[in-house]
Amino acid sequence: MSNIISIVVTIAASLIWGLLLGGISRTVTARIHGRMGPRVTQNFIDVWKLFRKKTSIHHGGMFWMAPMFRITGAICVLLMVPIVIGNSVTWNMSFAGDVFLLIYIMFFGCLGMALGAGNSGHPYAVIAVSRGLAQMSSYELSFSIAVVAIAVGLHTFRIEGIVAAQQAGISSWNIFRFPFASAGALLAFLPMQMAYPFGIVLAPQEIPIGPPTEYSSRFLSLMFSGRALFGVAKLVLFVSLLFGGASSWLSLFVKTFLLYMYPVVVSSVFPRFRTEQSIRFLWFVPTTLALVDLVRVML
Amino acid sequence: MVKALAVFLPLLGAFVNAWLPSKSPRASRFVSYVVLVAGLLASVVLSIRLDAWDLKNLSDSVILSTGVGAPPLSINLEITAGGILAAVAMYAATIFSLHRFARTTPKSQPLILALLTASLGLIYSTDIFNSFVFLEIGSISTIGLTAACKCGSRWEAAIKAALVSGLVTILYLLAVATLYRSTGMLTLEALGLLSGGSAILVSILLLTVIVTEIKAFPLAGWGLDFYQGASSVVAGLYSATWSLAVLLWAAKVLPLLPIGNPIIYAWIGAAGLVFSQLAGLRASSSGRIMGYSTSAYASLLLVAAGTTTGSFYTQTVIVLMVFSSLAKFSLFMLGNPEKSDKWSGFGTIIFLVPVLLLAGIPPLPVFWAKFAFLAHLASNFPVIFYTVLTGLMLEAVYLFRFWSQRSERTNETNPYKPSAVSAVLIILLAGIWITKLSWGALDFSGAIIASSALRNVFHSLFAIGTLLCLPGVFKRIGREKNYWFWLLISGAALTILPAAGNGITFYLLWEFSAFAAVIAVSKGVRASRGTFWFAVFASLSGYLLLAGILLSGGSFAIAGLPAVLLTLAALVKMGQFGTHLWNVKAYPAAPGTIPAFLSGTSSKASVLLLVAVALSSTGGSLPWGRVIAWIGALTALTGAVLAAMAPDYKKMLAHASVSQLGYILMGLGLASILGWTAAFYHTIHHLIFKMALFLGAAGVLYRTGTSEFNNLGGLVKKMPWTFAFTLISVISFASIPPLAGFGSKWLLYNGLVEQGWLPVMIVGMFASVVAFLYSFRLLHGVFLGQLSPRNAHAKEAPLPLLIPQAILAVAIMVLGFKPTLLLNFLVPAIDAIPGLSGLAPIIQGDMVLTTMGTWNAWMVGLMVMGIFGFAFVFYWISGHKPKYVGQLDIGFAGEIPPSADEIHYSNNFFRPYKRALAFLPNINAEKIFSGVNKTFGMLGDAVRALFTGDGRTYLAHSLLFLLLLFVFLNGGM
Amino acid sequence: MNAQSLFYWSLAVTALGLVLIGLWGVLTRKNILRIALAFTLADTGVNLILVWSGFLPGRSAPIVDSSVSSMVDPLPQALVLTSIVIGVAVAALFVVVGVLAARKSGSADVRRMKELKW
Amino acid sequence: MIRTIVGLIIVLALSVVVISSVPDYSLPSGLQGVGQDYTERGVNDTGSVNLVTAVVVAYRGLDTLGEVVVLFSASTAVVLVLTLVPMGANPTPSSSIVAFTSGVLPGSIVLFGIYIITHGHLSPGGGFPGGAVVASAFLLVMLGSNKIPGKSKLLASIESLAGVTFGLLGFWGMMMFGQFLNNMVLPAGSPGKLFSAGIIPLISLVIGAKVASELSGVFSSYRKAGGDE
Repeated sequence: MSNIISIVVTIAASLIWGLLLGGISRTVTARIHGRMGPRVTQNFIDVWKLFRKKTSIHHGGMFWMAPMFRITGAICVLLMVPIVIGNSVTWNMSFAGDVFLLIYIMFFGCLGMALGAGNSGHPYAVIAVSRGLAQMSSYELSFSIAVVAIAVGLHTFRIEGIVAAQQAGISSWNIFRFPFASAGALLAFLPMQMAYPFGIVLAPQEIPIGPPTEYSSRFLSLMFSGRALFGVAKLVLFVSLLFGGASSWLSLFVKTFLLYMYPVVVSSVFPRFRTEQSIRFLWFVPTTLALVDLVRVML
Repeated sequence: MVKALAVFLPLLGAFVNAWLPSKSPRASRFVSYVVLVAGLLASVVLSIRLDAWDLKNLSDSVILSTGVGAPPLSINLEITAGGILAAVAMYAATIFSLHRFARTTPKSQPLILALLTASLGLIYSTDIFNSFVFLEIGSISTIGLTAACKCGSRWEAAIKAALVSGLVTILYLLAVATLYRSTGMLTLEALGLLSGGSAILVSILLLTVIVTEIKAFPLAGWGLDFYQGASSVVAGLYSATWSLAVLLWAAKVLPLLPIGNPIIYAWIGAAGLVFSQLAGLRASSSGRIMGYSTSAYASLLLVAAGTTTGSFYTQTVIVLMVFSSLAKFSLFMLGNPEKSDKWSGFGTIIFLVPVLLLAGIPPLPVFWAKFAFLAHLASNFPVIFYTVLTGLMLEAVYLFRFWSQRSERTNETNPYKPSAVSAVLIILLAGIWITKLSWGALDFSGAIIASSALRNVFHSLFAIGTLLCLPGVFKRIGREKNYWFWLLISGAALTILPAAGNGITFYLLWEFSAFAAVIAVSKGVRASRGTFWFAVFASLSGYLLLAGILLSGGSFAIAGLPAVLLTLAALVKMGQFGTHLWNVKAYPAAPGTIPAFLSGTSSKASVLLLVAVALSSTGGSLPWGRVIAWIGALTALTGAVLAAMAPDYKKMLAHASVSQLGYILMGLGLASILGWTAAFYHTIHHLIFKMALFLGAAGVLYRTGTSEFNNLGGLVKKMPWTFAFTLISVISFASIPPLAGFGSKWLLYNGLVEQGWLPVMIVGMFASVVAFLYSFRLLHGVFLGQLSPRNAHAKEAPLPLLIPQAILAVAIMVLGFKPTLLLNFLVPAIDAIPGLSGLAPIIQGDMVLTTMGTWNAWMVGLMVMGIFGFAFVFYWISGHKPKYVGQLDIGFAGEIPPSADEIHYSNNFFRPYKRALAFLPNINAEKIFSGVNKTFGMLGDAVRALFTGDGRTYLAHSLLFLLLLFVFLNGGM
Repeated sequence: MNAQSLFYWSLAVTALGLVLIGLWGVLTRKNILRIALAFTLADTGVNLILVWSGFLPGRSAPIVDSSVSSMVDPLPQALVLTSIVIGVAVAALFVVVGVLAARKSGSADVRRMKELKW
Repeated sequence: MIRTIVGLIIVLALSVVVISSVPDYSLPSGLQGVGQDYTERGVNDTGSVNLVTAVVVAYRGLDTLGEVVVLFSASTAVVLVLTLVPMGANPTPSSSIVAFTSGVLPGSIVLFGIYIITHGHLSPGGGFPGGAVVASAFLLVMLGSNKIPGKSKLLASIESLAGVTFGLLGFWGMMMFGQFLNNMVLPAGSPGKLFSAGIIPLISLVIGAKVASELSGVFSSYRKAGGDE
């Protein structure tokens, strides 16, 4: 029972935290640009407003189901990661799989999203998907090398195991033990968060908001929520993998907030790559970094 | 009396016919048929009396003595059992072809009968001068028939034959004079009495005569020109009678020549085989191709004469020569390819059977002889074995090209020419007969794969895979022809394959299945290129398999080189390591459900082979397992990239298939329990999803008639079920939990990490991510996006295609949620194999544990389905129902989009990715293979420059050959 | 080497010479009819060799009317009879085909009969 | 030029080959092998005084049958091939000498030929030479005539009949003695007589007829296919 409560609480808290982080990032970006920006709570208002819309359209079954795929993928990732180290109730479903499962289940939402975009029949949406998949296949390379390097280095594929191995002080954090792999993973984190210079998927000037171009009303609301949840899930995952996990709720919030700010800040000062530039950069720079640690581990 | 009738009846007929045709063509034809049929009956009676049909004692004979007294005073004809079999074939061929001559040139009947007489006399003759007389009758009749036929180059063909026959006469008579002066006798046995200088002289003279007459390289020039220039009917009759007789006569004389060590024949033959077949690659006219094939068999005869003796020699020669001659006969009887046609149904088979026979494919008669012969070579003369095998492979290439080009042409020629049909029937019957005789060599005890559990896995995979392809066989589109029979044959052979207990059984079933599949592919529309490549690679893999089996002494108890060859055979069959060319060519060309069968089911035969090799060499480890794993990983990656770029649905699936097979290699290469579990799991999984995908593709093709992405899209509205099943398969092969595909990756990665093969694993992981590219491309390109007006009429795929997909989709779900059902069976079976390293995964309920990882598929499945179901139901029941809008009703800058086709983003889908890859050198398999092709072509051109077309050059060849032999023999003494 | 043996071997050399001249002609002449002629020459030479192989100087034809010991070998004579007839037959056909081939290609030059090659 | 030299080299090399394989340059002392046997048993076995004929027709009768077939095939082939090409133009008239001779000589030539054929087992000669002599008479007639010879059914009939007879004689031996072309199906008679030597005279006759008709057929075909068009 406590497990189910924990799951519900995890989802609700992550949703709120995710939407809030989104609002903060909008404000921060605006301030860097010298604007006031919207309110911090603007994202909550958007989601609610969209959810309440009376008229909505759809383009077919996959269009209909795509947001559900999206949110399912996000929640699954979230539930597979232990949230707070000390509190095993918040480990949710993480017993059911290891990092491999995590890596692959992250695609669940992406694929659903892509299918919805495809079903919408809008060329921009599909162009964005084509770019997104191309880019994803590139950053997943460095990300998975980094994860494998860390997991092999620590002799476990289980997230709990990886987190547990980092509990001996800050110096035992993987970001210090595996600096190159971490650098690679952190570089891969930027495109994961669609941050500039890798923001080719949502590129508003070229293909207005990308895959969800055709989405509106309740579907869009679900999609926003999914994105927020997925964001938090990724943050928790990165914190667990690289930054020693969260020993308490407070450290969780602090660590995820700081980690979240990293792409926001980077994003607002960089221009955008062209697609092939982005792909090539991701193939060579972060991959090489992650490989260094992999070789170290193998030796 | 019967003896005399069997030999001399045609002669009487010839004499009678010299008078009759001008009187009454009818009567003369009647006389010809009567003497031929009577002679045939007499020969059959003799053959039964000699017990020739069990092919055991082919040297048994009856003597037909002539003249006064006994040899050496008079001449005997020795009717051997082997000879009488050839005679039956000659009679039959003459009977079959007579109506063609009787209709066009009735006056040529005496010549035909004289030719037959000469052929019979030559194979029976035991006297060297008597042979000469028959040789001359044969040459003259041939020249006469050629000059009288109705084709443009007849004079030239005839004059070249005449030139060569003139030279042969001179050389032969010199040999006769030398022989008589030295020994005082003219029987063939007298050759053995020669010694010293005259022995050498007679040997080189006769050997030159023989090599020239049987048209073996390098003295084949005139024969090639002759086959090219003569009309097909004449060439056909010639090859079934005279050419065969000369070959058998040569087979009789060669062992008697006082040449010292007969291995020199084998060397002339083996080298000649390779060179002539190289040149054959460049031949384009069908007559010339047959000429090169004749040359190949002549060279084989030389090899046999040099390496075998006794009844084995006789058997090999008789079976090889008689049936190859019949095959050439039926090919020629089908007419000129330049006027020939794309035949339907059995027409193609009538054409194909002889081609397959010449290429030595089971169960056609030549197969058994070739197998035994090559086995003998492999164990005694390895270098000659390799040379011969190379030559045969080259021959297979041009034969299949010949077939594919020829079956492509169109016209109204009737393939059911009685002559050709009857010859093919005889070949088939003989195939059954010889197969029955050789049946004892087969072994179905399953000894190759000792573990019955693993054997059963393969048995059921092959059976189920074939069965699921069957319902859809009648849903053919356009001009696709009926292929169900060949599918069934191929599938049946595969299903038996795991039970094979020895090498020959395995090889037989393997080839049987492969070439039934080749025929099935050829039934497609414009399938000739695809079939050609398929056939070439199938025979390449077949020859590698053969070499591996034979070098390991006919069994699978092997290590070292044979194991490597067998492994290569499997890799070629899988399309790994650059050989994917055939998959990419054959799958799109193949009709209906055949690609599903090939990719899903048939490709697993190579997995079986690898498993067999691994089990029999060193207990589970493949030779160079790490290399194989790397090959698998790199193929997985390149295959995935190529699949993402493919412009065609079926082509993409072909690339994807090759790519996915790479994972099986990685698992098998590991030689650990986890690796093998992963390999078997993925084998099963690959069968399921790839069949579902290809069956879906078959449905799409059936309804839309196209498989190009540019013409597809938006079909989800028309074919929702096909889409659903395809989606499930795609999610599965993209390894996304909770469907079955994740399991194979999880097991594989755990295995790779356990053995520390991290670089392989990284490449594999990268490949699996690239797989997302093509998986989305596949779904979008066909089912999503805008529906083209072209396909507005499309309907859901027919049920015979849909139901198997549904079954497979359910299997994916079940395997995805409850992989332990399978693992509980697989893991103990694999754990029981001795020699595999690593630890077995531990299965606790739904939980699977390795030393480093955990996986609870059931919980993951519940979680995903729970959350998805909750969101779905919540959205379904709450709030306002969304309204469906048309496909053109999209946000398009406030305008109405022009047309569905223009806004469907499909062309050059992953262009940025391609651009990002631009730094790589642009290598592709097709270029490499066309480079290989070009190189071989250049070599072939260099060789065939020898055959200048000038008759005198051919004479010079013969004389130079004679001089070289002289130098060689004197140097060797 | 006595006179008889010199005579005996000079016959052989002559015959061989005919064969070789014929072969040389076959290899080098361009005109198809000359090639036919060269073949006939070589054929004659071979036939002589054949006869020679059973020949013994000073002996008579193998017809039984005197003592057996003074006969030459009958077999080569029988063979050569056959061989001559065959030579005639071949030459007859060769000439016909040669003439017709020449007519087709417009000249008797054997080098121009190279439609079929490689 | 190159061809001439290469041809020369080949031919010289061939002569070296042949000469080098001669073991010694002595005279053979006497008959050897089957030659000796023939001279010893020939008359007894066959009844033919002419041993060459005995070998040709009796001992190696199969060769002779084959030889007949060779000639037969060649003539059939020539006739067959030449019927496929256009007929020649009218020949130029022959000179009066030829015309006259062709009227006078043929009779005696044919007579001579028949003599040679029928005495093949007694004196030099036999079916082949005799047949050729008879054919030369035909040739002479043809040369002397100004007409192109028409189809001769007679020739074809003789040819066919002779061939069939030859074959049947072979089968006769097969039936009587189990040996194809056995000579002794007719009595050997006393050597040196015209009606002796078994079936040898019969076969000589058959061969003579056949050779004569075939060669004549070839000549007439040549004559018919004269023109250049």
